[in-house]
Amino acid sequence: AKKEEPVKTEEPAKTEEPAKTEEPAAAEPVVETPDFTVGLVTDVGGIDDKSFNQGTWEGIVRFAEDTGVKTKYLQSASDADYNPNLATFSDEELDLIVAPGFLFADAMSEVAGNFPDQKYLIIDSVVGDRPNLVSAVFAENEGSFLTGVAAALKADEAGKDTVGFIGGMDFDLIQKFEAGFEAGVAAVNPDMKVLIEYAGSFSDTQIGQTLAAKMFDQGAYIIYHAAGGTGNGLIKEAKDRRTNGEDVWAIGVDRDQYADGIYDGDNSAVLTSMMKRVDVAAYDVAAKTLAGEFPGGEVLVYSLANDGVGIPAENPNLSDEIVNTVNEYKTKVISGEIEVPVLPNRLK
Amino acid sequence: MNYVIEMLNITKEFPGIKANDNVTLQVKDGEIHALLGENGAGKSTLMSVLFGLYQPEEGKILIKGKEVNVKNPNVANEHGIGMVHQHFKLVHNFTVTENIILGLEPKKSFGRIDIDAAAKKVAKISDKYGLSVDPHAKIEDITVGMQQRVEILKMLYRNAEILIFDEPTAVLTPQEIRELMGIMKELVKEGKSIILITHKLKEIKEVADRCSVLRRGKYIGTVDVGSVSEEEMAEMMVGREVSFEVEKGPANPTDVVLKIENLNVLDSRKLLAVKNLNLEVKAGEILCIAGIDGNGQSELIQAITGLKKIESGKILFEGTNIEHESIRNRTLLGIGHIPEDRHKHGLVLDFSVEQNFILQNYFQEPYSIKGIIQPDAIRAYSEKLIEMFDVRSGQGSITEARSMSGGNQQKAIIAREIDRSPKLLIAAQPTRGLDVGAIEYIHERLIEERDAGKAVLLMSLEMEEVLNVSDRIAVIYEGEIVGILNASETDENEIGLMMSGAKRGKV
Amino acid sequence: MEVIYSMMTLTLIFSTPIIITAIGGMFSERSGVVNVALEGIMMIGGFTAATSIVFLEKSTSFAPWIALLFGLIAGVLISLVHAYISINLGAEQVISGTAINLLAGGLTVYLSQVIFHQQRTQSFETGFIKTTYPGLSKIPIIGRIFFENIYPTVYIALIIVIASWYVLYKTPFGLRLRATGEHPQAVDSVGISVYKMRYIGVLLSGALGGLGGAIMVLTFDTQYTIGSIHGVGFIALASLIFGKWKPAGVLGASLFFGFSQILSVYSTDFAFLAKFPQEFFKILPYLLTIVALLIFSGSSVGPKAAGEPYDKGQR
Amino acid sequence: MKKIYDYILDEKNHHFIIPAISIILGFLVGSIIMIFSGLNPLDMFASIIRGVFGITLSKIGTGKAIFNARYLGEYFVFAMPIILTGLSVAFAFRTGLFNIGAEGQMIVGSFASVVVAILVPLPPVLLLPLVILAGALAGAIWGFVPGILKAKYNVHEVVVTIMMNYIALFMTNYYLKKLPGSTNSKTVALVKGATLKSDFLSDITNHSRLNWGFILVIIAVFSFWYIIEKTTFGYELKAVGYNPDAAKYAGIKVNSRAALSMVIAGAYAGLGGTVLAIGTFGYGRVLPQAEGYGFTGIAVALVGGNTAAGSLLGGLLFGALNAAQPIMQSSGIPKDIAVIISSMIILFIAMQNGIKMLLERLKGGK
Ligand SMILES: Nc1ncnc2c1ncn2[C@@H]1O[C@H](COP(=O)(O)OP(=O)(O)OP(=O)(O)O)[C@@H](O)[C@H]1O
Ligand SMILES: Nc1ncnc2c1ncn2[C@@H]1O[C@H](COP(=O)(O)OP(=O)(O)OP(=O)(O)O)[C@@H](O)[C@H]1O
Ligand SMILES: [Mg+2]
Ligand SMILES: [Mg+2]
Repeated sequence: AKKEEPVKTEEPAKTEEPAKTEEPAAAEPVVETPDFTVGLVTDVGGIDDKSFNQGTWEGIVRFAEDTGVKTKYLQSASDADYNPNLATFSDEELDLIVAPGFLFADAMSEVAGNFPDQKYLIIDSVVGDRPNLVSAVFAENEGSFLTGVAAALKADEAGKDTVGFIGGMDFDLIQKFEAGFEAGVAAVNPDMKVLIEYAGSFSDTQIGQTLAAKMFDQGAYIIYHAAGGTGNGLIKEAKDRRTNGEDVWAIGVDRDQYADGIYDGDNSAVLTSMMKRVDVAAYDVAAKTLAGEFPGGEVLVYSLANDGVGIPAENPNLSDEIVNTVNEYKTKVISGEIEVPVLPNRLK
Repeated sequence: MNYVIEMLNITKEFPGIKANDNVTLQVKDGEIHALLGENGAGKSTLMSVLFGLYQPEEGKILIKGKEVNVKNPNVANEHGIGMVHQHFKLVHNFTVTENIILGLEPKKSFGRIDIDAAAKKVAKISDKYGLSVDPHAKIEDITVGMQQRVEILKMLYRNAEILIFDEPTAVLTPQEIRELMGIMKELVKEGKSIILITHKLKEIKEVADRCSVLRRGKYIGTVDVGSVSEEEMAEMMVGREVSFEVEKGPANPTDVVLKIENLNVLDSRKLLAVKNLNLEVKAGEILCIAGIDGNGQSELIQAITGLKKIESGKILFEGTNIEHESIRNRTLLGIGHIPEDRHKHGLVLDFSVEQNFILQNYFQEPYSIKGIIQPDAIRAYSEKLIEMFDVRSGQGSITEARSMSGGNQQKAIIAREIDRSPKLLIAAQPTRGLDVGAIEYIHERLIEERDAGKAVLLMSLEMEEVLNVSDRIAVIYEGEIVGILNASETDENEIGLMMSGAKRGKV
Repeated sequence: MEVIYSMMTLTLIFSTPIIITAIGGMFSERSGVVNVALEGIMMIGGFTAATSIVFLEKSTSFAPWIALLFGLIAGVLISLVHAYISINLGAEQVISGTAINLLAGGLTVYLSQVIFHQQRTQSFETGFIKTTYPGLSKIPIIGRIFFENIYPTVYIALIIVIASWYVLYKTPFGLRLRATGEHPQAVDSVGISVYKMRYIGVLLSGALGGLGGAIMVLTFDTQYTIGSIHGVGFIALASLIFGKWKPAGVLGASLFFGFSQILSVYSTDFAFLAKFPQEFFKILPYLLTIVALLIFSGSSVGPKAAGEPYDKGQR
Repeated sequence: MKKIYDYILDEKNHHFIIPAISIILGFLVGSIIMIFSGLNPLDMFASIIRGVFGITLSKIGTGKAIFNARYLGEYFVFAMPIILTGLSVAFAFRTGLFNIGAEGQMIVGSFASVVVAILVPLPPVLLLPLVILAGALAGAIWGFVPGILKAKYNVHEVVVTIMMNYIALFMTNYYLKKLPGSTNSKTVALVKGATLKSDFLSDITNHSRLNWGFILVIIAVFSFWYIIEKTTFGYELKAVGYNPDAAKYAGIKVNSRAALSMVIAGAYAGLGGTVLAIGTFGYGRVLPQAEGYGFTGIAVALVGGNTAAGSLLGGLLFGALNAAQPIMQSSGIPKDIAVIISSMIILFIAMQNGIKMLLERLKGGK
């Protein structure tokens, strides 16, 4: 892991103790502490879920470290908690209330309506018509396009003709990952086969591993997952196979999953990852809010253009050549020369 | 003298009862020693003490002349005592051999059970005593008689020298009983000693050398079987002391209320418990089914009340066949039932007294109206019954039945059944386990019912009760009525002989 | 054909934790103690194994094996609770088991937070690695199924099945255990302690359940989470019943349930299966168990005394 | 003092004392675990007080509003479904059956309510009752299956209900996704008329999700009490539960009563699903896994001594633990301590023979 982490996932202990972060004044000598608190309501995953809850929290914590504001979070024990947790923060009149995940859409809309004076940010979903609510969404298809390009280039290099995709559940958000990946692969090598599978769960590592084993057996050289915890099974399978000298790869999602793929000391079975910078979104909106420029009612799109999605800066398993080519494609997507679809081929 | 077992001055108390009161039992080497006594006389308790299941308050046990503290069954086993329990302790889906070797398994390489060697040994022992048991048969596939032989083999396999049989014939067919007797004789020939618990005089006469008699926990005496008659033994068992005569006038029997024709009923082991039984009970009389426990009387009553399905035959109640009527309908037609086991069937112990009073008619007005329970009506009814039948309890109507004494629990059941004024009142062992006062009271109520023109069917194991309360006595033996006697024209000896199958009378 | 081999191997891998846990449940129920706590025991085992390997993997290459051992021990410890409550206190065994299932979920996540400051254990790197055994994998058919890309834990499961069959049907202990579940009074009357036999039965279920959970986490996952076991303990319970409380039956049922899940993964590859939704395959084990219970209901399978507290005085 | 002591030792009061002792011991064990992991149990109790009443103890004296009615509203929202699953488990217990299937009955109840609300074109006045009825009916059907298998074929209800839980989960997920307008995670929002939502209740509780479901809960609690205590049918159920042999002797159809009691138990749980679906949420949810309402229901019933009022109190107790969870987590207490405490309470109730023995010994020692 000789690479710079974009976010400090390696030191969870620091972020896990909200008691500490609630009193930044004591921890850091900030001269002028603004009276400003950002609150995060997580879903059942919690702030250490290695996924968007954690990412969002990290963005908020980084913002607090930079500015000296206060942070708070509430973890939901079930989806029935979303609404009361958001309302709890609203009662407390926090300055910005953040929630990640489209599952929050209904609760967010309702609570934002009940507390018109509070400011809210929802990540991953568009909730319209609320002047006190910002929606941040991501061009997952664009980021996935780059991983598709990288996968196809790597496969070409190794003389392989098949790659694969494992989705968690088959709905529009995940289909964007699928569509982008497919398009990226096709952009490099239209003849390359892309196997598509859905696990039907975001937490079933057993099925994840089995699907991965099946696809590798069917000739997939690289498998990209957008399946949360289910993806652990893929990474495990790729590690096992690589340990045995088989040449296969996994591509991570949401964060840089390089570290999760480490086997045999320094090697990682994770080729690259599609990073979705929910931390950036949380940070940005918090900064704007602090500055009095809360973009109420807007839908902020995080894409390749503003580095909201993309692959990690460091990709030890990709050659410079491939990284350069990927970057060329990135420029083309940003410039609009390439338009990345949101619908996978099978649904067109 | 050469005694293998000496139980000297044994006293064993249970709460409220001295099950064994200064009992002495001496068993000679190589004899078959019968232990005779009525139900509840203390036979099983005495054997449980010998086998280490109970510790006596007083007295000592000598085995082959040495005093021994039999702390538990393992100690008994070590001293060569084996017991065939009344309820077999066999695992049904195991083979004969597996059951026999359980706990004493012979082993071969790799910790395996040497089942073949065991089976051979079992077969050998079986041959030696002429038991003809197939070592590889499964228990569930063999007859009860064969199962009993497996229990015997189990003792022999453990080299038991002193064998206890607790009522071994209660569950056997006559042929099986005959075979068992033969086996016992064979066993003593081989040098074993046997203690045989039974009520059946015929059996004692056939196999036993000596016989010790218990009555109400007390030791009565030991006799040489060869030198006494069955009548004499019956007299010892029942005793003469007893009997405050119950005040009752002559019966006035009128119409036949219950008529049973060729009834056959199976028991839980699918054996015929009631065989081709015919019986009539008339209004205005108390007919008593007398017999030793396990001769089909329970099944007969369960068949009449609908708790058990019948195999064939007819049960006519006031002329109509009620074979297919539900329990509820039989109750409504006018059958009252004081059940044999008051805790199992008679009461809901977690209910209060008043809730138990309405167990048979809770769904009828005034206790329920349109499906709604009427607490006031129930309370009033309960107060009435408590008053009328003198049911005593801590808090009256709201007392939990569980907390009442046995006698008052029984009174509550009797109150419930009698107050419904049934045309036929079935009372199964209504005084079991009760004190003298309660017994007297219950007897009076039964006679009152009779005098009010009801038919009363009494089932009792108590000789005095049989003689004092009933008008006619139907003696049941092995599921058949072996004689019907007029209570005023018979005596304990005659009944005792019939009950133990030694005599048959007019039916 | 390739596909079939892969499917077979994956079925073995998938079924491994089910087999081991169900065999554990078999020992408990054969002794007369109903054990619906298998799920919870697996969770405790899985958590313990994951935690131990995190701390051990840097210092020894035997870490996965030591972690399995710890998982097994943890399973034994938690099953002690069930044993005490069920055997000594004569409690309703299903209530005790249910409470343990609930407790396991809370305890493992709580301890994760105390130890790792997150709601799951830290990730581990090693776990078990799928291996291909060069010589053996060349054996026709068998080699492809049993020796290619397979976890060594699969062999543990198969050994446990054979060993448990041996123990149950060939040794004095097995005879006594089976007798205890059928007719404890008979066992007591020949001087064997019913309590002792039941303790052994329940603790064995704890050991094997803990092992099953540990294997599950160390083969499929990279850390323990609240979702790591996700109902496999209940599938094991189903296998136990479907397999008629017999080692070979349990093996068959577990493989069948495992295979039904593999089929769901491969369903897209077979035209005749593609019609069925994923949910169909998930429902299958549970539905079949009810059907099996219905079919068995006439005949008496299953230990007769299971679920009944042993009361010395009762005859 | 002596009086209290005697009261505790009196066997008559055990039905009440044993749950009370179990609850105390459960919290005690939880507190000890917290202390051993370096946490202050008092923080947990503060979280519970805040979660239930919205009273923030640390705000006392700061001049800020101490009480917030919304918490109270949300607390009831938490408590309502588990009171209903608690009633479900308790009702079955009354006839001697162990209903582990409240979870599944609840899931199908939710499902049926949502399906009717979405597919049946009726004006609200007619639709809402139908939606509620559908939930109760679906739960009842789900309870009928183990009930009839038990009654007719003597198949053990515990295993069947566990299996039925999983079947309910996967089956309803499949069909929910098939409803018009559903995504893979939820259905369309139900029309307001088909839900229990209430602006009035929400307003008086400071925008909580409190809804008319509480009326259903009250009706359920009352009906439980009424059926068991007041009706002839309830008398029969109790007789069967306490002593099936005596019930048979009294001419009660034991098997049919057992099956019926599972049906009614299922209806309560189904109603719990209805309250959750059309009260708390207002749309149908595709569940990734079971949510544990049924298992909490077991705890509720056990604590409540399988009575109506007891289940109500038990539901309020475990509802408090639920409501406190997010607050605990955010003040650095792992929310799972609540789960540990709940399970310890069940374990202690399971150990009641031990507790009884202990009380006997105390009595003897006196
Ligand atoms: N464990 C016990 N606790 C209390 N009382 C008991 C117990 N066992 C037996 N008794 C009582 O002790 C007395 C003697 O019983 P015991 O079983 O020895 O009689 P028995 O002669 O074997 O009778 P049976 O012919 O019915 O078997 C009876 O009144 C019985 O109710
Ligand atoms: N704990 C007890 N309390 C009250 N009565 C009891 C108790 N145990 C047994 N009895 C009664 O004592 C009588 C005889 O009991 P006992 O145990 O001797 O039975 P048994 O039929 O002789 O059995 P076995 O020969 O198998 O020991 C029965 O009427 C029984 O109901
Ligand atoms: Mg007897
Ligand atoms: Mg006896």
